[in-house]
Amino acid sequence: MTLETFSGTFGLWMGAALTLCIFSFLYKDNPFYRFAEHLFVGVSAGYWLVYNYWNIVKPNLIDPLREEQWQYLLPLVLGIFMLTRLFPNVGWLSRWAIAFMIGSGSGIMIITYLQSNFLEQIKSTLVPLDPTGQPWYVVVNNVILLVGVVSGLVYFFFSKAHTGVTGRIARIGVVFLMVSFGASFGYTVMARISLLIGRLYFLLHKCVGVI
Amino acid sequence: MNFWRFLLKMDRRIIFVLVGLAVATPLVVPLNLPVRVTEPVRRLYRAINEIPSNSKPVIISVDYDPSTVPELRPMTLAVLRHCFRRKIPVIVITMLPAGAGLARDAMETVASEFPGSSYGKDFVYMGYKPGASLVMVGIGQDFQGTYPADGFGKPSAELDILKGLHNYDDIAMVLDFTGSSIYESWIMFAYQKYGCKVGAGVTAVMASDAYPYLNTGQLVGLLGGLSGAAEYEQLINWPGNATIGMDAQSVVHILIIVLILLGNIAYFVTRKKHGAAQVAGQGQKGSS
Amino acid sequence: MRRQVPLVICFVAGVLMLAQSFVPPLNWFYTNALAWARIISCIAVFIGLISLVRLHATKVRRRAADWKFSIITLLALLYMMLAGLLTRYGVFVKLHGQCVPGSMGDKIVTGFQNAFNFQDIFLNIQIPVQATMFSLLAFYIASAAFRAFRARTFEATLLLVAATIVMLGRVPVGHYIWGVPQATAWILDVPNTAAKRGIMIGIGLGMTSTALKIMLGIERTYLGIKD
Amino acid sequence: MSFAGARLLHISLCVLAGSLVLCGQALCQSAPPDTPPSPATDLVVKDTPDDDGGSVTLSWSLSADDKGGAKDVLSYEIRRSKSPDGPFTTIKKVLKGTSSTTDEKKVENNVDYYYQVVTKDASSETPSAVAGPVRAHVQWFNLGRLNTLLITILYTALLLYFISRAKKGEKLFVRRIAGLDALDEAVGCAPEMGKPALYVPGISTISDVATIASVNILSGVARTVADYDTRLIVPNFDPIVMTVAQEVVREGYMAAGKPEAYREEDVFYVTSSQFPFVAAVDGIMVRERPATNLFIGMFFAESLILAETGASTGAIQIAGTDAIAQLPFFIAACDYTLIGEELYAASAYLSRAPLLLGSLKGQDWMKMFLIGCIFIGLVTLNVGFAGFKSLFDLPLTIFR
Repeated sequence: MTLETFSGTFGLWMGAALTLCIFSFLYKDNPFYRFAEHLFVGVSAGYWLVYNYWNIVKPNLIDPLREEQWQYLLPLVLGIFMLTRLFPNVGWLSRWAIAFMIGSGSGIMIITYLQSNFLEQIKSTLVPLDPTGQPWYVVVNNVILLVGVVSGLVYFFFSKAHTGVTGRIARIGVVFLMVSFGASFGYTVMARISLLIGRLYFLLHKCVGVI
Repeated sequence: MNFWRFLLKMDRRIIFVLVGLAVATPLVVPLNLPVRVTEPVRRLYRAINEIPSNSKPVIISVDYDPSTVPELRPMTLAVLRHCFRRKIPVIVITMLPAGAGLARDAMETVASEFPGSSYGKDFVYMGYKPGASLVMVGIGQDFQGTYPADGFGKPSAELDILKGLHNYDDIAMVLDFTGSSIYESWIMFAYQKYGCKVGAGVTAVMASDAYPYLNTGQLVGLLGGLSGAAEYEQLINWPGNATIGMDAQSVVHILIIVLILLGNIAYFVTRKKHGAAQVAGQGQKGSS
Repeated sequence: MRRQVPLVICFVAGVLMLAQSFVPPLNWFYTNALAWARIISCIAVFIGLISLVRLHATKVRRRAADWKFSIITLLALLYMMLAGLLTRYGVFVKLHGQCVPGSMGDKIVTGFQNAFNFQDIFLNIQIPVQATMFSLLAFYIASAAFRAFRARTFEATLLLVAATIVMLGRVPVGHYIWGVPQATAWILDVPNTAAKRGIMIGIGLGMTSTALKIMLGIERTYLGIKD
Repeated sequence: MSFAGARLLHISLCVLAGSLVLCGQALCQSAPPDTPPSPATDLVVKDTPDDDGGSVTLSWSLSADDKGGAKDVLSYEIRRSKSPDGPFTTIKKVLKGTSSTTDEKKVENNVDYYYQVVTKDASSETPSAVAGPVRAHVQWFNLGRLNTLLITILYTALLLYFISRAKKGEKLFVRRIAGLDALDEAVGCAPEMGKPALYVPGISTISDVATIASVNILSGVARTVADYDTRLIVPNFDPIVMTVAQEVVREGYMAAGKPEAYREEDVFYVTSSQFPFVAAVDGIMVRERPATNLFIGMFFAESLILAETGASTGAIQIAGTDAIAQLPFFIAACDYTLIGEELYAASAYLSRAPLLLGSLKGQDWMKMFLIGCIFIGLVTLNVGFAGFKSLFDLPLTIFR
């Protein structure tokens, strides 16, 4: 057996064994699952660290600094501030780095979400309701769409009790929400079953050779 | 009535076993349930059916990685089988390093089903080449310059298929199977720049993004996910993994629906008997 | 220093980010700030690492429950770090240059490889375990459906009916039942779109309002400082 | 957004790489002499709008031999000069079939430039007429975003107005939010059963506003937990979120007057990949058997794995997320779910701080404004005036 086929076969069996370890969790927690879980956490944490180093820290920080692009000192300094967390008496410095990330994140979110979740959504809700020139069912669907959006918004009113008219409209909103959640749930089943088919195919075909 | 109460309190592990069996059984014992063919799939089938036999080859670009194998491998096999059966020469390539083994595997699987076919004449494997867009443009300029050797290191000049093959003009169609946006690059380069027909097979999630290209004619046809693959298998009358997969899908979907129905019957039957208060309710607007 | 400076940094960064989308000459801030944030996150992984090692080392030292498994985590971590950072980094960079985690898998034989190098461990442990964890959803989606979809109330009935119709409409069997494909398409296109849009607008408003409060320093719980 | 960015990068790299190859090819080929291709026509050059200068946009009509005629056009070469009479230097080359591009190669602002597009086939080339002069300018305002700016200003003003009214001591009403009412009760039952509470602050970064909303809720939860003298387990996906969570939980214990009860090892980092994190949290749920599980923040496909495992241990579960795709699963498997905006309202709801409540009122007014917009828009649209709708038409290019 050459080294390479050994590696391939061994890897296949290791993959199969670990697959079974994870599936065993469906029955109940057990040492096999614990083994796979702890191994998985260690491997992925190590992988993540290495990946970050080679794909982000080195090309985006170390290399530019070596080329004397000094603007990269700022993230380096903020990064080091972040690490001061490990030392209680200077740990407060880490808040500077955190504040930078939160502040810039908030700024970008405001613009992105006002555009994509606000303006864009209003625009696409402005649909023609005029029955001339289009089939009746399109108009009916447009009206339903409109009722759904508006009642959904009313459901999210916080400063008004859900009583009286508001309550009734909000209740229509809930109807739409529930139908939507049910539909999304049903729609996703197929994608999840595909994943299981993939795993069973791996076990039955590649490892056992049944199929 | 004990059955209904048992059902309500049923250990969920029984459901797990049922789901496992519902998926595994059709994999081992295929049911070959019929599927209804949709238009995008039929279009791709027709386009491949119109390619004359024993003339221009098609390029099959296998651009998926292990995470999307369950959805994309069956459609790749189905299309490959169609090509092999119609004696359309096939050039298999991949744009992903992770796709190399998978592309070869798909090609060899189908080739072994057609004992009359021979490597170099009916199909070739050109392997992985980095820089997807460079390769796509390169094929338009000079195929053999882009691929001086096949995926096993054999010089391209020695391969029958590639004799007289210069660029996209000598290629009948490009077919891309991918879980990423590589098919858009194929459209951009092979179709837009060089006028070569492009067909694609993508995951079910991505299919809705790809439909617009179908309407504009930038894609000749489209396979979406496992169901697209199953439809194609139906068209070529060769039930394979997708049909089996769809069998499993059907069985599990029906199983879940039956479970929901039984659960509700049990709920109403026991409630009538013991009164509503007995049933453990949950808080959330009663919706949980 | 400890309270005011972070609030000022947060405000300035937020305002610059807002401004850059209206004032083209400030665009540089957008590109740079994203890159900087990524770098800071990467450096911060070190803190996570210390936390992880400390947690498991403590378990081992105290002989807490499952301490033997903690040794596995520590060894796996150490091995991946050594394999990835020290020994075979050349191969690693070559293979992983443009890949994202989870998307790679097939083996490329570049000269000598042993069964336990970085890439193989990723392939033979990370990939199958990841795929299997993900596939657990197939079981859980069934058990959740069974437990949750009971016609207890009007709303719950809607949830249940919509889910059942769409599930039927997704599989070939459903295509042979009159009305199911049409009903599925209608539910997904009309009420589903309407509800999603309502939720999206709400999220847009809630998120931007929270973001504004953060920038203005009204919302500062994250600093861990109470006034 | 990162995905979209990567895709954009991918496509632009493709175009770049493609044009490079083609150019190289075009230069190397030496076919027999043929008739020169017909020139590109109608060359228009203008300053690229809404940018910070340093860029000129060119557009032209394709050569008659590109896709028609002799079909032998390979590429177009863009040439530039500071004088209409030349000399012209080559700036870039683009593939055949391309009829517009931008010149960003060391374009000085406020300097006159002249341009020429040269149509090339295998062996010969034909220049177009010279176009220009054109000057690149810095635009100090991106006009394409005017409507976004207006909305931002309007919204900020509304929020600030209601916050200031709240500051003056006005009583503000907030409706019941069942999920948040249940929070105290849920956390409170953990100590009664002698079991810990579990809090998962999502699997996103600190830059995600949903994570911060989660941290705000965590702060309140920590306080309640400390009151009851019980353990609060907080596994983290992101190291920075972990440091913030540690601060917040410690602060919560201090506020409850029990700083000594805080255990830093209970707020810990697991790993930054999705499924290993889930595997570990699943493990915690079945081993520590928390009486209360709170999943609040940004979640992806793992939502159902977490919630179903939690349900099997019999814990009370409350979820809250703005990940629309995960809401159905949390709704199905948890006792209470904070839907979208409710997650963001939680901070105000729980703390009852007037400043925060004021902003909730602002949000509601914005919704009213929006409903109004929809109705006005519908009326104007349906009487045949589309102008109002076009107010919402946006060049969203940067954020796509």
